[in-house]
Amino acid sequence: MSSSRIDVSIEHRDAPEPQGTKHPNTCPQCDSHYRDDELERTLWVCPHCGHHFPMKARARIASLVDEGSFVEEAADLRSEDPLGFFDLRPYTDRLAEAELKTGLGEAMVIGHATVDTTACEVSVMDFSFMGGSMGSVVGEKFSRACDSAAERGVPLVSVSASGGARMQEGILALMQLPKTVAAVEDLKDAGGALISVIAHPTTGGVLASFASLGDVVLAEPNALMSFAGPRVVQQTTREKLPDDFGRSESNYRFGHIDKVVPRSELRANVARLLRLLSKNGD
Amino acid sequence: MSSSRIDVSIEHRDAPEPQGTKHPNTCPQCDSHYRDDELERTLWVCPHCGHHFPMKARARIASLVDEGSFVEEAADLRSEDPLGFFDLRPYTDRLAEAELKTGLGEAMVIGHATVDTTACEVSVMDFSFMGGSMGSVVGEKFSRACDSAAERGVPLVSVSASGGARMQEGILALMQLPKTVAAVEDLKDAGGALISVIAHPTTGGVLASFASLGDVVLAEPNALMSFAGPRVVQQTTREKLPDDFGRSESNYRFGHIDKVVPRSELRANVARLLRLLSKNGD
Amino acid sequence: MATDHELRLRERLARLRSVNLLGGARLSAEVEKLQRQLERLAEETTDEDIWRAVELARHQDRPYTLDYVERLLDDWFELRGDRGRADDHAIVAGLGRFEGRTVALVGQQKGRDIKDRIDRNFGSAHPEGYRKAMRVMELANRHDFPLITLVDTPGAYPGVAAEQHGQGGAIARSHALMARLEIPTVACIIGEGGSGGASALALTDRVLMQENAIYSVISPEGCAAILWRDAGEAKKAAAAFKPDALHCLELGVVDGIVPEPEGGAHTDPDEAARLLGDAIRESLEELEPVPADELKRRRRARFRSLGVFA
Amino acid sequence: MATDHELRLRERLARLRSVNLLGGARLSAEVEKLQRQLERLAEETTDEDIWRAVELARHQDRPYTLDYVERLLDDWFELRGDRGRADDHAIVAGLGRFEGRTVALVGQQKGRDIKDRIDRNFGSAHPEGYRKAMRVMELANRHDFPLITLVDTPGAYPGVAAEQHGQGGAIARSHALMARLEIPTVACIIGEGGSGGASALALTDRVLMQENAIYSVISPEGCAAILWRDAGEAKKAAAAFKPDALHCLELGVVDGIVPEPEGGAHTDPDEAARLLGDAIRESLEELEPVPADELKRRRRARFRSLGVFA
Ligand SMILES: [Zn+2]
Ligand SMILES: [Zn+2]
Repeated sequence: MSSSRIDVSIEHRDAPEPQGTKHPNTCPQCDSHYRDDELERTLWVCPHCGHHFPMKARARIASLVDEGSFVEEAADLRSEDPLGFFDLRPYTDRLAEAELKTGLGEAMVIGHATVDTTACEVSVMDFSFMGGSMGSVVGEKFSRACDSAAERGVPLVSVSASGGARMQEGILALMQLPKTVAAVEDLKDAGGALISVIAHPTTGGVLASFASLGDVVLAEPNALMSFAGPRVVQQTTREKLPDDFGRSESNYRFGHIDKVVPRSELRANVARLLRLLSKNGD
Repeated sequence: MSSSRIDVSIEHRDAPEPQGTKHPNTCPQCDSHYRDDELERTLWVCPHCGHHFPMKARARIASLVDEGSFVEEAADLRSEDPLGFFDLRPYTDRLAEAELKTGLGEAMVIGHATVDTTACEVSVMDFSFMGGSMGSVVGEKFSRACDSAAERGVPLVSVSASGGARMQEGILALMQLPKTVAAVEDLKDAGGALISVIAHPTTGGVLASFASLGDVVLAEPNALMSFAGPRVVQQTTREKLPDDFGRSESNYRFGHIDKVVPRSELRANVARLLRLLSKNGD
Repeated sequence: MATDHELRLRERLARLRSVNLLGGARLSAEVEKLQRQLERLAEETTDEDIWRAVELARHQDRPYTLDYVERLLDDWFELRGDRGRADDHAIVAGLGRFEGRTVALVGQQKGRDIKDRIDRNFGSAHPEGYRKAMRVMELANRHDFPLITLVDTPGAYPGVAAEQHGQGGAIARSHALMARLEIPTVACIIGEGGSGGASALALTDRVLMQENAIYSVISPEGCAAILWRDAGEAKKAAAAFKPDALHCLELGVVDGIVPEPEGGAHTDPDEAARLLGDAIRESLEELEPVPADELKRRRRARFRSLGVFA
Repeated sequence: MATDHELRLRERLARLRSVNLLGGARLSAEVEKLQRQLERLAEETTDEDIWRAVELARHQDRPYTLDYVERLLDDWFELRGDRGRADDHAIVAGLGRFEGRTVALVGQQKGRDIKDRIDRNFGSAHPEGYRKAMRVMELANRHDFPLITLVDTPGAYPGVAAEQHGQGGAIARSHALMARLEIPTVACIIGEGGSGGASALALTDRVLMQENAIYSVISPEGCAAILWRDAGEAKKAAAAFKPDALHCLELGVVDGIVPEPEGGAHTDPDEAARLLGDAIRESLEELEPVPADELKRRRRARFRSLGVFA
């Protein structure tokens, strides 16, 4: 199973080069084209129509925390292949490919940092790593983030983006739901706070576990936030779905989130919440 | 204010004679006529159509508990008139009249008893005493019933029938909501249980306080159980109300009660719940 | 209207009563003396005074919950939704900093213009509003944030959907949760304290009431319609059931009266907020040193003592 | 199918593991020996065995939650409704006596005939079902009644209303509540343990699984549709993600396998209930002496230990 691991020192060498000279990003909402560096300047929000592109974990962290304050934790955790899972290709291949493509060891990055000088723990998911699916490593990293937050007496800021549990780890993937929830409860018992930020898309097992348990739940505009995806719902019920089915704005209307926050305002909102939720006197 | 009190020894002398030879009770559902003694034999349920007539507190207690087991508590509590309230008539007159008419000192009777040999506390409301309205004495009696249940380590069986808070006691009537709820919380903290039986009608402040807080909530068929009465709702919203607006069956469908129990089965259901909710080993 | 002298007297009495509640009988002689003066004054509250309070409590320019939030809290962050079905705009809830400490604040919110009023449902909450309130109270409890509630509602909404979604049960459970909280809690009736929909947010360690607020078991119009069979007799009904602050204080229903600027809170919202902030600060400072289980015990005992009977 | 010998072995192993969990390392040598034997046997579980379990777990005559309730509990009293919006018939909850003690029982319920199936929504609950479950769990917790859950669902319902009413949040909160309970809790997967809708009722001190039940992150058809792009490859998918009891035991996801009558639980529901009752009794007897906070600590530690990584 060591084939699933990529040495961290080579990950950036093998990662795709920044495509500075092309326009590889097409806005699905207004069809504008952008280079990566153009979107980086706007936090990956379409300057034309405001569409929020998915954001890579490291870019997200850079956009949220004070420069230079982030210290990564549990960076060397890697998935095993407990079932010897093989669909059209072996799970180990898929993992290796994901690591090469994203430069990440898994679909979540955790660590501690400060936001506007307030200390916090952060856990950030990356949808580009196997659809942000939650397997044993995501579960373990999130749980360690809870413990780290509890130990430091600081709130945990979670940014989720996930298609759900990782099928290739079978029942152990499902067990990451109770596992991460147990970790959140341990954090809350220690007086800790969880700020959950829902990015597009947050579905399935991640929504049905820690992402819904924030003391405060924020969401980015138009992010899909549903337990079942629209296609499954459509196929099961044969109903015509509402246009904004499962989107942030719909979830806001139905009482599931506290605020829809455009990415440009996310950092300020998180900073305010950290000030409020940090233990008085700390 | 002593004019509002009727000496207990004379209450039954002044109470109306049982009208054994007339047919004073008309079923509102099927228009059948019954003498009191006929309806007493059927627990005040119309033998023809099943309509549940309102039941007086003492008849209710007799129908629920083991014969001879009931020991009344706080029987001598009587209302004061804290506001010197006078609408078309003085509150004190209304109280005196209610006592004369019902033979009861207030709209609630409490005491301890056994049901199928299981010990419990009971509190039973009587709609015929000023519409079962809750003033200071109802609040105090219910609270004492909670304490008595807690001290004895037995569940409390509450039967409610009330038009709401008693306007004539003003803000103090409203304060019976937090008061009775605080008493229920004290009972629950002591490990006690509350079985709430909703009889027709249970509305307003009684529904918005202790009657809704049962560990288990039962209701009689077709009992009105709503915070606002149908007339107020109609006048406020100008909506056409559903036929079963606020009735037990509607509340059951909407998830607010555990079971609709015909009066003939109420005792057996309460007995079963008492067996389940009595502390193991007691 | 009460004179300045009366108000000072009542304020002082309210404060002494609070201290007394916490500190035993040490001040009872002074409390009794003031009480006697107060009783004499209370006799002088006329039916006109009461009706004036009803009108001021409902004045269209009266400051509402968010007007006070804006003036009293820093870093306000409104929390939305009941996590089940809806976000009820008739109740606002959120976190903010009150003089340095994080607090949770929950209150009914009326609308200022007609669109806003409809959006806020005139401050009449559905069960979803009480469920949002409960969620935020639980959050406060988990984090040891004090809870401030501002009560301003004609009553919980009487509608078909509200009944179907469990209005009575939601109000009962909001009371019950407040009886279980292990944090300092302060309520202030800032306008209309209408029925169970109001008391559902006011089962607190300290219950304050603004000078011109009303707190009542039913609206004057509702009472008149039932007892006089004529909603037009509202003034008569109000005079009979006495929803004004002085009578509520006299009956032990509220612990203190928060003065308003001359002419009512709407004449000077900044000053009204300052006076409200003072009263909340004093209450919190009294409550914060008390251990959580003791707070809860006293809070329940306070409400269990309410009522007059023989 | 496992042989009788294997089953006895596994049962014994499961029991020793439980004891071990409670009593420290004292039995670890024996556990290890059995574990080795088990591993050898597990290798022999064929894809056919797994598919047979999928078919038996979904067998139309398989006993459902209420079939076990009827056989195992006295004085059963079903509790209805979420106290907010509905009574979801896909989940049943109630109180009963299990061998003398009052317990709360919660489980998904499939329907037997077509009308019943529709009424039960094929055992697929809406958020309202999980909210009812939580309400009854809280009741059990308040009264120190042990909680038994029986898991049998293809998954939580994927519908528009279910999403609008917060399916994800309800499932998350049901997990969270179970992690907080201070009572002995035992779950048994008795048929289909489908995804988060199943684990939402199975965050318990002991997780048991019937011999022919399945427990999985997604249905075989769903997995096949996504990974093989062909729902017809369900058998292949099942073979790949191994939802059968033996594999769940091996991965530490379940603590014990509850044997079924030869041929499956449906061949003899009385016997199946007897065997299930034995397993629940043993689990409860192990758990009941453990202090509440210790139960909670161990329960969380158990789930926090699940996962394989390097
Ligand atoms: Zn665009
Ligand atoms: Zn009839």
